Amino acid sequence: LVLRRGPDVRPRRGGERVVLIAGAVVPTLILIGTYVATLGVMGANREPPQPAELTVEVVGHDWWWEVRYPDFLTANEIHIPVGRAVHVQLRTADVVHSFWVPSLTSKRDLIPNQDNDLWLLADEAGEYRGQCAEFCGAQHAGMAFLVVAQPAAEFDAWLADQAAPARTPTDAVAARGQQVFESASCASCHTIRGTTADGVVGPNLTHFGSRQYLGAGAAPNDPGWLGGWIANSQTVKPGNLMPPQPLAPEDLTALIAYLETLE
Amino acid sequence: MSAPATVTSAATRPRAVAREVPAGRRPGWWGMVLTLVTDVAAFAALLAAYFYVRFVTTGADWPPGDIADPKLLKAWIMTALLVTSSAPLVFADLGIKKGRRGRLLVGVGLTLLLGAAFLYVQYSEYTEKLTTEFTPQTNAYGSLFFVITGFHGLHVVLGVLTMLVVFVAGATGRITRKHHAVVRIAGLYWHTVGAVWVFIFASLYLAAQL
Amino acid sequence: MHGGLLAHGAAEPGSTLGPTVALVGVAAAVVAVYLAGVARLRDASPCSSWSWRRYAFVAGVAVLVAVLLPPVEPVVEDSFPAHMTQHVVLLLVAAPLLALGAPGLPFLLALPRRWRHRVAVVRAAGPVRRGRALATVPVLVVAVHAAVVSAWHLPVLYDAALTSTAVHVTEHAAFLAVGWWFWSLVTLPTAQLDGRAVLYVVASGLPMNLLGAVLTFAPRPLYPAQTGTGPDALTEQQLAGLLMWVPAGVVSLVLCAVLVLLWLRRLERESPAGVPLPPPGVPAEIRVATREEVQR
Amino acid sequence: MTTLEERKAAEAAVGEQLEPIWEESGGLRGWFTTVDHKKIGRRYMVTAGLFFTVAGLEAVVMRTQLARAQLDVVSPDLYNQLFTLHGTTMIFFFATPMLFGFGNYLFPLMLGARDMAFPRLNAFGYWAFASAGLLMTSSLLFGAAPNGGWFAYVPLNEEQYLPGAGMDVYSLGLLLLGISTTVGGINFIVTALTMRAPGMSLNRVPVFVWALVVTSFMVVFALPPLNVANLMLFLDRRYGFHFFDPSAGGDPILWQHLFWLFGHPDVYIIVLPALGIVSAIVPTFSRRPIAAYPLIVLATIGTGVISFGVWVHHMFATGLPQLSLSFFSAASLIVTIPSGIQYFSWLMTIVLGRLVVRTPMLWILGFLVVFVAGGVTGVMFAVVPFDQQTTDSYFIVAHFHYVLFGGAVFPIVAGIYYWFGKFTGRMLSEKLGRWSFWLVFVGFNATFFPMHVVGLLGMPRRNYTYQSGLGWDGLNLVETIGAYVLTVGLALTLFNIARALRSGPAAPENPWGGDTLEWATASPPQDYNFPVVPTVHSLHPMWDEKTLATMVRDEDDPERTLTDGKQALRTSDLDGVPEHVVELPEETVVPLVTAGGLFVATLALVLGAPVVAASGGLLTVVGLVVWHWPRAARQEAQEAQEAQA
Repeated sequence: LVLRRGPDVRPRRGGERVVLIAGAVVPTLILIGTYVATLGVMGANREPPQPAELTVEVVGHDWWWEVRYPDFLTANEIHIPVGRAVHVQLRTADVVHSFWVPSLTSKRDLIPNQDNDLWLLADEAGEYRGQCAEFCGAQHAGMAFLVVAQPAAEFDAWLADQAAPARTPTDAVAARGQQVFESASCASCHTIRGTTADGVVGPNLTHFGSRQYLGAGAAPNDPGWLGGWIANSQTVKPGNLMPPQPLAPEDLTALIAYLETLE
Repeated sequence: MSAPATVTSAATRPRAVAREVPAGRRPGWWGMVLTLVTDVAAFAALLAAYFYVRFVTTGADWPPGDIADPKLLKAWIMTALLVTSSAPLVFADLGIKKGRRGRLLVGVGLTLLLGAAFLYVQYSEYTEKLTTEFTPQTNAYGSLFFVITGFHGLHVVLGVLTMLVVFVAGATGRITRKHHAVVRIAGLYWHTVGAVWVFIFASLYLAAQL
Repeated sequence: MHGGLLAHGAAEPGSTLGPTVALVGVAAAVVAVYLAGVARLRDASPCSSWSWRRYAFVAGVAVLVAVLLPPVEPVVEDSFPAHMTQHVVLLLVAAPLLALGAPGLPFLLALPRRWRHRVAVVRAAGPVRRGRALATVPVLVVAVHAAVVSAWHLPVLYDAALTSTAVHVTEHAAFLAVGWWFWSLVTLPTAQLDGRAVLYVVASGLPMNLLGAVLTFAPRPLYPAQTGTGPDALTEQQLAGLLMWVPAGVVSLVLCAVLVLLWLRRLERESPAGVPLPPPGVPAEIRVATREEVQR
Repeated sequence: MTTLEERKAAEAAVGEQLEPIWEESGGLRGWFTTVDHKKIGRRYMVTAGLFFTVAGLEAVVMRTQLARAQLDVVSPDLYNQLFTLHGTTMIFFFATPMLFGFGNYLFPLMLGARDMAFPRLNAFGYWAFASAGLLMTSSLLFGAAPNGGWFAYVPLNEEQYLPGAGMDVYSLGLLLLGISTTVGGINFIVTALTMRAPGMSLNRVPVFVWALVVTSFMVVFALPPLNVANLMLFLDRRYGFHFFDPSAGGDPILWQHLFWLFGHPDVYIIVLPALGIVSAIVPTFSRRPIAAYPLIVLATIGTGVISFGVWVHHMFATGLPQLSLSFFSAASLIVTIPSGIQYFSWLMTIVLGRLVVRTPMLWILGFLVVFVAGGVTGVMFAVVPFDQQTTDSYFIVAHFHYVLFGGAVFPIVAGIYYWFGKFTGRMLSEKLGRWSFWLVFVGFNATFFPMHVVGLLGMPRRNYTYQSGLGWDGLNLVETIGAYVLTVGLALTLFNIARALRSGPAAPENPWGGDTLEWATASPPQDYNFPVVPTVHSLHPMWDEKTLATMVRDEDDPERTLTDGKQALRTSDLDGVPEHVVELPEETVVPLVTAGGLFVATLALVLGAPVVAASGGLLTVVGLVVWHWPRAARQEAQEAQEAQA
């Protein structure tokens, strides 16, 4: 770009043609190319490469994910078989959320009274982090989930495990923990299949021990964090809908032990 | 500053600026037209919301739930009142253009009365609906019905108020042959509010029967 | 010119041949008369605009024939998107082209002298003159255009057009008439082309945009007679709506752009913008005022 | 040659007669009653600048919170209030009012008029804007700031999920502001159509005026959907209506349609006038008329029209029919073409001219760099699959800051440096301006460029915190450091302004050798702007000997001096032919009272006191009646008297 200096040679007019060609014609050509490419990708994305056999229903809640397999309910963890397309039905229990697993799929909103869906296909086994992408209130940032892609055999085993009811505790501490769970306010919000706890407000905890994270990705699922979570989850995930549970220390210990056995 | 300059030039150089009767469109006229454009856009947005809710979220059953089709008698009366009310206003406008103050007062007065009658019928329709049929809190249809008609009713209230101002100003001799633009501009508003009602009537009453 | 349309709804394929020939024949005759008129006009006063107006008119007739040809009709009847495309072409391509052809004068000149005289007498009559004046009130024209286009897409009338050939012919004639009328307002040499033309074009496009939006977002088929009620019906309806909305929008956008440029060119002719240069040399003005100036 | 001295001499004589007619009262009284477009314009700019500062500081707090993973600088709820308020303030209470301030100040000056078409409406617009902004900004102090996002999606923003006054402040505050913006826009259109100097046919109208007129038309059409939506939201929240309630036949997507039907045009409502500023500055510093004027005008109008057709591209992830997405993708691509035309028009002006770089131009050059990056990512968002992946991630935060900060703030700052002499009579320091520019330029890119990357790495926006170990930590730290640098850079310009106001060198009439009519007035202009109304002969009147000459020649022409009263010349809408002399209103407190009534009504509705609200509304109605009370007869009597004399 050479700026004119020296003698005054500024033209009064001119430039129209360059402006028209560089500003309108060339961009139009580029945009047409872009558009054709867009249509190509859109067409390719519409359907999975092979028909999806499994349908998982994901329901967004403030601020966690309910995951419904044909035979059972779980939360915040979606297991899929490697190399096989999975159809995901998206619904919401309250406000608009958005389902996004950056490494696997683009996002799709979960909208009241509307059935949206997408498909997932993982080429490699592994864990893929997903999260809510539409602002949904106080804990929008704390609404993550995990997609676990497993080889077919492993996946089938997981399906079978999850379909079973919760195992009955074998040791005394855990048994006491189950009692605490059923008698304290836990049971009014959470379900553990195989026990009397059948609340539907919070996540289903039947196989809670098998999950990697607490509170939709808020903290790792280990006894320390779990204790803190039960006692007062507001310190871990401020604003979430689970109230603090003032339990006696031994009850809390028992409860932690019980929940960790639910694998 | 000697003799008023504009008048001097009117005598010596009859240029456009000094014309006796103002030529072209006045700022007030443009201002009212644009206000009405944006206002009509607001009504269009409301009606679009109405049709959106009707077509997209509800099935063929409209009005939804137990709500009966809107009754037409009062709506026809309201339409007739508002549409006819434009005529005396045109009469008044043309009258004051010729300097006839009597025509101005009669015309504006009639429009005023017809507008008030419209409001009365709307009031009686509201009472009937609210007590026996549905309220804005019943469902989305109720909300839309009352907000659309209510927003329009508010426009009629403002229109009646405007007519009142024009009437009083006319009666006290503040509107004259040369300065009659206020009647024309207020008329623009009134006619538009009437025309908008026709669309509301067609959408909320007539089309709801389909 | 609409004779060919009578074939609309004809079930057996062989029967379209006659009407096709008729339609093309009528079109050819109209073009011939028009060209004869233009030839006379150019003899009388050589005006350059007629050279391109001829092309516009002929192109308009050609487009018209192409979308109304009897073999097209069964396609249109089967496919909602094709039908909407036909309407868009009638209103946004054929009508402006025909209007650009400004055929009034050529047709008049093509008439024998005595007839011409009679037409002139009728045109000059009071009521006719007032009517013609009324017909150039923009708000009125735009409103009628909008009303006619919207009305024909009400399910009642739309279904009627699909079931009755006569109604369908009327529909196309109505579109052509209001389209032609509207575009004459914008394109006629007598029209003072200015920014308002753009507003009119945008306003006249609104009903189609609105309808396009409704068809795109409606969750169920609105014209069962056209699309049926199956799962494909919805897709077909969406496509029809989108065609009315986006490509039609782009066409009218391009027309608007042309109108704006023509308008600016007219302004430029009447009062040139002028392109003075600032005082030459590296401008001494571009500097910060000196201390002395501050004190002064 | 007409020299400056000749012009000054001619003007001084006329000015003496005009001065007593146009002078407004000073002091506190004058502060509340003024209808002078220059005072109101300055006030718009200062107030908007204040909101910019507040919203900017909110952003700094947010960046501090996000500097590292899992920090606890602010609570989640406060963070949500901060980002909602930051967005709302920047979009509604900074960008548009700031540009309207420029417009208010410059419109009559550029058009060669004595004031806006509706001076009282202008004052009313300011008071409504200021009170709405006060309501919105101060809500943070009471912990009642909006916290549901500037886009306020439902059902999240229904009372059930976000109780409290926050979103009522939002919906009503925006309604009040909507009234202000609408009347402001109408005032611009009417002024441009009726108050242009004689001879200024539409092809001699500066691009800045075109841009603001197109913007105003967009306001007229785009704000109603937003206002309607906000009314619905308020009724839903406070009075149990069901517009957006899916359980009672309402529909959440309806909000999104209405909001984006406004929201997409709003991007251009913000950017177009800023691009107008660019078109005003580039020719001056390129020492050459702007290239391809008709095309740039066409592009401006085109942008305005097309932007109404592409709102759906904000909803690509909502599960609309695939088929429709492909069409809206095409429409969204088309909207970039007019911007390309404008861009190359500036480039050609620079290339064909003789570029002189002073601070204003430096900011424009910065704009040219940054805006093109925002434009390219904008095209990306028209590509449906890309949009579905990156929407609501930090990539889009980066994109729209490149468009809005790059496309609006850079030109606005350039405009401040360019016109500061005209606004205040003082010149800003070049040196500080350059330092400020480079700090802002570096800080801006350091803040927002990494956001592209972090967005592609999967970081969603509107998160008050994030987990460590996802590859986002380092980039977030860079962003925060960048934000501090950016803040220092902007603070330097503020300091520059404060210093110049106190002790800056006096501004000459036309310090940059500019081409438009505002440079014909004194710095700052007299109350009546132009002693002798110029007759315009070209697009660049100040470079045009013929136009300059008219300001001396018409010294004795009563139709160009209008010394009979507070008068202005009304010209025809298209060709700028003089039609009539209009009387402009005297200073008055009525606009303040009328806007005050609206403010009382709004505040009372937020606080849940309908009776007080009604009395506020009544006050507004009374104000309107007094305002519009016909005074024709008085004038006519006066005229009759004058005629006799």
